[in-house]
Amino acid sequence: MIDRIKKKAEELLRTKQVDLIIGYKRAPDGVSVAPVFIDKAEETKELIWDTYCVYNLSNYLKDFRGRKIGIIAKACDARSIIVLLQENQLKRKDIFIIGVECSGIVDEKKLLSISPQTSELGFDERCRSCKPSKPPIYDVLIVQEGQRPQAPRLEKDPYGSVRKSEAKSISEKFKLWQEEFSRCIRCYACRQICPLCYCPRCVADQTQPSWLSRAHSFRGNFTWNVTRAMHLAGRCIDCGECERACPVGIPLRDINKKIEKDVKELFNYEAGLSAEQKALLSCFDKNDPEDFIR
Amino acid sequence: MKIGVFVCHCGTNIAATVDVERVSQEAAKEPRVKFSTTYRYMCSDPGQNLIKEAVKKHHLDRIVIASCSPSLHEKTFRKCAEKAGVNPYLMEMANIREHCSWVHQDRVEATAKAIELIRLALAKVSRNKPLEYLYIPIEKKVLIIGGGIAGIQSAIDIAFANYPAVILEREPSIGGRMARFDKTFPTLDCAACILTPKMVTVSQSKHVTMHTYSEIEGVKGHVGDFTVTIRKKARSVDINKCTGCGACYNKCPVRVPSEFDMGLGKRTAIYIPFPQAVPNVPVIDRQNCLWFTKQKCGICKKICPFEAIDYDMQDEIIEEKFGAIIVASGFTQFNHAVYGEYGYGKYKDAITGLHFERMANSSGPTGGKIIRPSDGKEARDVVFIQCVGSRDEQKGLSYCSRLCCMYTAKHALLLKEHNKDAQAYVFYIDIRAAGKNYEEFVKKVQDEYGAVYLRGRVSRIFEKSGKLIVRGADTLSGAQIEIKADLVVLATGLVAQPDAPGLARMLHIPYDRNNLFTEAHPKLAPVETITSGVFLTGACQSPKDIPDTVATASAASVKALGLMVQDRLQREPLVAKVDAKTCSGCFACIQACSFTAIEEEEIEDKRLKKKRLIAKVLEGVCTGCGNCTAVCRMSAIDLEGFSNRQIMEEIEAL
Amino acid sequence: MPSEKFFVKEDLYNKLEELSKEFEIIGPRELPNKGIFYQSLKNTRDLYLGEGFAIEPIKRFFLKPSEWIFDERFRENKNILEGIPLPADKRIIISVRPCETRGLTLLDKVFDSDYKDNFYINNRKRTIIIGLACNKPAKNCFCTSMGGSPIESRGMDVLIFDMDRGLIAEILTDRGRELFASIGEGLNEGQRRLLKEDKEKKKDLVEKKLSPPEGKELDKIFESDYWEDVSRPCIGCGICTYLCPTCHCFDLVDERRKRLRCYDSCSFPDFTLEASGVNPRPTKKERYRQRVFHKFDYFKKNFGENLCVGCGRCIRHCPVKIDIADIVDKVPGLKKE
Amino acid sequence: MTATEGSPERKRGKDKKDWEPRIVGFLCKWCSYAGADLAGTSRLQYPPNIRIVRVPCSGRVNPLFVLKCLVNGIDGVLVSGCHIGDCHYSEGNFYARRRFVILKRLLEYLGIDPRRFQMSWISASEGDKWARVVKELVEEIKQAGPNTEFRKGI
Repeated sequence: MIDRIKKKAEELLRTKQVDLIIGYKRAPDGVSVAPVFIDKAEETKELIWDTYCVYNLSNYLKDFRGRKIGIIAKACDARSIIVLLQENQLKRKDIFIIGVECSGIVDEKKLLSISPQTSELGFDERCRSCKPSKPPIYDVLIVQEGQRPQAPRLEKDPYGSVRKSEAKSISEKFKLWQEEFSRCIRCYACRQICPLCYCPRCVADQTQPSWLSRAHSFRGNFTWNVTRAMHLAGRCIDCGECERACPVGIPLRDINKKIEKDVKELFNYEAGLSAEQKALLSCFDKNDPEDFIR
Repeated sequence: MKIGVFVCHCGTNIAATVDVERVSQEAAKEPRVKFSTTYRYMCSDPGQNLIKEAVKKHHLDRIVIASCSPSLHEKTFRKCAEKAGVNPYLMEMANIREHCSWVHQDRVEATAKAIELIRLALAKVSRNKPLEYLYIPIEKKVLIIGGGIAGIQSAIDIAFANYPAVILEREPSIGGRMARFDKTFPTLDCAACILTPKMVTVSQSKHVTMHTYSEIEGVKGHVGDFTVTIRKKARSVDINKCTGCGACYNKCPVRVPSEFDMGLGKRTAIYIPFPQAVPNVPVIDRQNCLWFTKQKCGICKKICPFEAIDYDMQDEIIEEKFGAIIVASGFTQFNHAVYGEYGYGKYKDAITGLHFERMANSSGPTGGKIIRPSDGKEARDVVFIQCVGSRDEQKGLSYCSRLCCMYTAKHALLLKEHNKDAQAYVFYIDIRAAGKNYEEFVKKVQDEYGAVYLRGRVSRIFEKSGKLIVRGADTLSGAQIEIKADLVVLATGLVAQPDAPGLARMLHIPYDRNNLFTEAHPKLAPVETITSGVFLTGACQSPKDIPDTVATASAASVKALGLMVQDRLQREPLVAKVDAKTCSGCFACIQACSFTAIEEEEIEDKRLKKKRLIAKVLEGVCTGCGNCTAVCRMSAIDLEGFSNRQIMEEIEAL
Repeated sequence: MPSEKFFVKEDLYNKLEELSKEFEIIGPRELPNKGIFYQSLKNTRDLYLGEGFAIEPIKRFFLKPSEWIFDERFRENKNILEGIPLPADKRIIISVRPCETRGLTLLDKVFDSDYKDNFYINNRKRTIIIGLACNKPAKNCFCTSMGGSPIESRGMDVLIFDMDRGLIAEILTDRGRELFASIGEGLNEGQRRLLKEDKEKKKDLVEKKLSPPEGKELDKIFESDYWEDVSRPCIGCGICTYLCPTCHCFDLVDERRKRLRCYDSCSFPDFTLEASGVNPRPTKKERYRQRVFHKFDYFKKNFGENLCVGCGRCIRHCPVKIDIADIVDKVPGLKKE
Repeated sequence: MTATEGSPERKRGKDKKDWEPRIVGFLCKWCSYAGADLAGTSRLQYPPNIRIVRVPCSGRVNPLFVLKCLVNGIDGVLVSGCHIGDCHYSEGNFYARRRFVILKRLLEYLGIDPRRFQMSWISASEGDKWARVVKELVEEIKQAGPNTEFRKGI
């Protein structure tokens, strides 16, 4: 697979179809993977592809607006590209998507044992609720050859854990999230790693008005985390990057999943499947639920 | 910042429950407040003078008025501020009457709340920005949707003021419902006699253009500058060549039921709906014309001396600009098929009021004879049933259609006039005859024309030996009544046109659950809509008789002319604004704007040194609803007057 | 001068239990699947004494992520500024890694030198720090290249060594001596030898090396494209700075009529955004370069040391694997040994 | 009565005993605000716990407004607009309905008592409904208790 990726990348740069390739390379630690930006055909040798390629590289597309970019994209990454197209953040003609067939990526945190209580190594949780292994959008698709590696076992109910949490009592839920949010250090890594957090100036940084408290307190942290989640409603494609980036282990995917589930159940809406669909909150249906309204 | 707080007693309305003096003292202690006082009636001239003098004396630059609801006096105090030399948008009101003194009795609590409400207003006003009125140019032309009496009257009024009017009518002729009526209550003028001259006036006016046999396809823009797309349906007859000689329809071999005559008479495939049609130009009914159905015949084309017949004519789409729109799209009849007990459709001799009108008309299909459609014999005993559909929430309409009582009385009278031996029976719930000479008219019908009025509902109608047996109750005498009727006439209610909601959406005007268009205010703005530049007249808004319709038509015309005579239009500057630096160009706002008031704009981004697309608000189109601001994740779009800073400041002050 | 004491973990727990009446006991605690976090310990047995590193260093207890620095009140038509009272309660932070306290000694140079920061100084004064020498430095640790080591004790009151059979505490200050007066016993000869051996062994445990640039070497490549290349993967989050034991930049914001001081990061675009709209560090290149220069150039010029303790947190937690040591090591044109 | 010092904590009952809920209502100016006006004109009595922020349309209400209220310790938040179909701007309340069902569910998921954030449709003619909704709201929020969690810490 990697040879074909390299070949394609090399060809794209050589024939000047793209100015830059965004891909994966080995990190200095020799195990994990880092993003790489290649503009010379001969440097495509550096590219790699394996189950450590956790990044959603589409996050970098905003840095290169107006240039022709080749990007390596897994299924989840491609879905965020669709949302970016939907929201006019990209021009389709400016990007060349090298879609890669993916059979799950590793849970990097456990693997690199940042948390010493390492449980069994394995796939990232998010891959267990992701069905498609092929990106929904690509210009060229690099499929796996030979025997397919073992894919992660799919969850029967992708929202099982959400349902479980929903069933808890209000005070239990509150206590749980109070603890989680209390660790938030407001580094905004969740925002910065998110391909869909492309706002030129995030509300969190605005001061006129000051939408949310800068204080590293439950008050400020709660507001930030709810704001982030609300702003991804109907947009999040569950690439899980926010949770991976979070240094203090806040289960951000759980919040995203909760909204994803509601949006699907209430409005039959799924993000990142078509660049033509309207933004969830910029449209409505006459029959939207209103049993919660007096 | 120097804020002045003015607390109104409103006589005792506020002062009885709220300790206004204390409120004023507390307000004076708030940050930035330089002056605070109370007065008996702040909205009165002396009250306003007090404000003006205080502004001058204390150099106030912002004003908070603690009084009644802004819905009532916001405009008053904005003007007052302006006269005092303070930007009108640097004034905020604290509603300490409707939201405080009137809804609370405890003086301590109400006073405390009033202080907080002022604190809220202070917070908001501290973030207000001076705003300047917006001015927009006006296209000096009025569109009138509908060519019934409402539309005709509007066109005449506008033309009289020497402004161009365009009537859009989907039928081949103007005239509408009124053209079908025989006589009009209570004066018994012949409808045609009073309508036809108006139709002629319209057709001869150099200021009026008519698009008959045309439909509205779309409306863009805003007051002063509407762009309307009109589909001129293919008439198959060249309106410029036709002289209305009638040769074509006299020779046409096809006979189909006439819509104008409610199916009681026949018309040809090339036809004019009625003799006085304006324009007097036939139209080919392509569904029934032999040329179009079987590619045969072609007689009309051969016979027309002016070569006006054009079988190949296509629909034409035109775009025209207007400064104002008058909606006069009228009504239709309630479909009473839901009342199985009245036997409509089952029994040929159960008809509606409009059928009766056509029969009573001497130039109508029966030549003025009231007959039984089943056998053509003259009807003697006729039962009129009122409130068919009206005032029946279960099966029909919640409202009263207002004119059925009167037209039924008129029918009872006409019946007697057409046939001395006839007898009218009227089943009614209540008689509503509120109008000049209306009650007298009904009385006359009962007393002089011998119409029998029975208060009660009809329970069943069935056929027996050629007659319709009408069973009902007379609730006044308590007797069960059974009448052997020759004819039953149902006074069906008035309902909105089936496509009214579509039109409303095009025009961005609201409509109620009966699909009737909603006026801006039921009392004080009865012909205006919330979309400025769009006015209502006639029965598209609510059931109206001819005098009311004509009155609202003239009212709507005056409103439209009020716009026409202005050089430019002043608008409240409470519109959305985009901060170019913050906008990402995701255009969530464009998708969420119900008024297409936002468009894409290319700017040079100095920071990125690149061109990029961002959102731009068309100030003239924006209605200031603020929906865009709430879907904007980066808060790049904000609403003047209700800005994020203002609202957040209010929240922080709570 | 320093004296040593030997005791077992149980003794320590009991001692902490006793001290918790007088002091707030803060120490690392392992949260399953989340990592290790310093917390105020209700139960002293929650104390983590393993090999892992806390995600956040103890910086947060001295230079707080956010704190009110004054209060504005409005009385009788006047704005009045009121100071925020300084907390006086005493604290013990235990099981602190040498690099973290090394970080404090660097912060002291900023907040307790010419400029005296009362909030910081008060926090320093009211806190006793008990360190824990590293038995197993992490892959990304490079403290020995930054003048520290797994047994570095600067800034501590006591340093504990986790030996197989128990703990040995090296008492470094009077405060520490007082605290540990009634626990354990002095070392015997064998134990003393063991400790010496252990210290020797630990010094060499750190594998990652970095030779920081000397003198004006960095200045020469200020304008180099190198910075653009190395900063490309940077996503501009605040992890590296917020988790750094030495980064100390803060922002002042007014909220709810009070003034708040909170962490800020040179990696945020808004960090240098001026009121005029001009941003002297408009791109990631300038921002990342600033980080490197502040640590290995400016601070050294001002205070004679690198503003880095080699704890490896910024590398460990960087979501895109930016390795500052690697970047500094590979600065073009540096002479290599 | 009120102290006038600038601290936002002013006037909050120190004891739970004399605690009265503080409720914020975001009311569209065409329907709900006018409905509240009508309640006044009709002299309908209701508890004084609600403060109204006047907005042009329920569609104007940014979820962040609601969030800000809650974290500022407001005990209950109400967003109220025109009934579906009555919106002055024809569609604003449709958007509001969609956006706030998501927020409401999310807040509940995160452990915020669902009684603290509510929505209602109140028309300009429903003064009685306004008074009733306020009464009910005050009762419910009283049961939910004071919203103090966010006041802890900084």
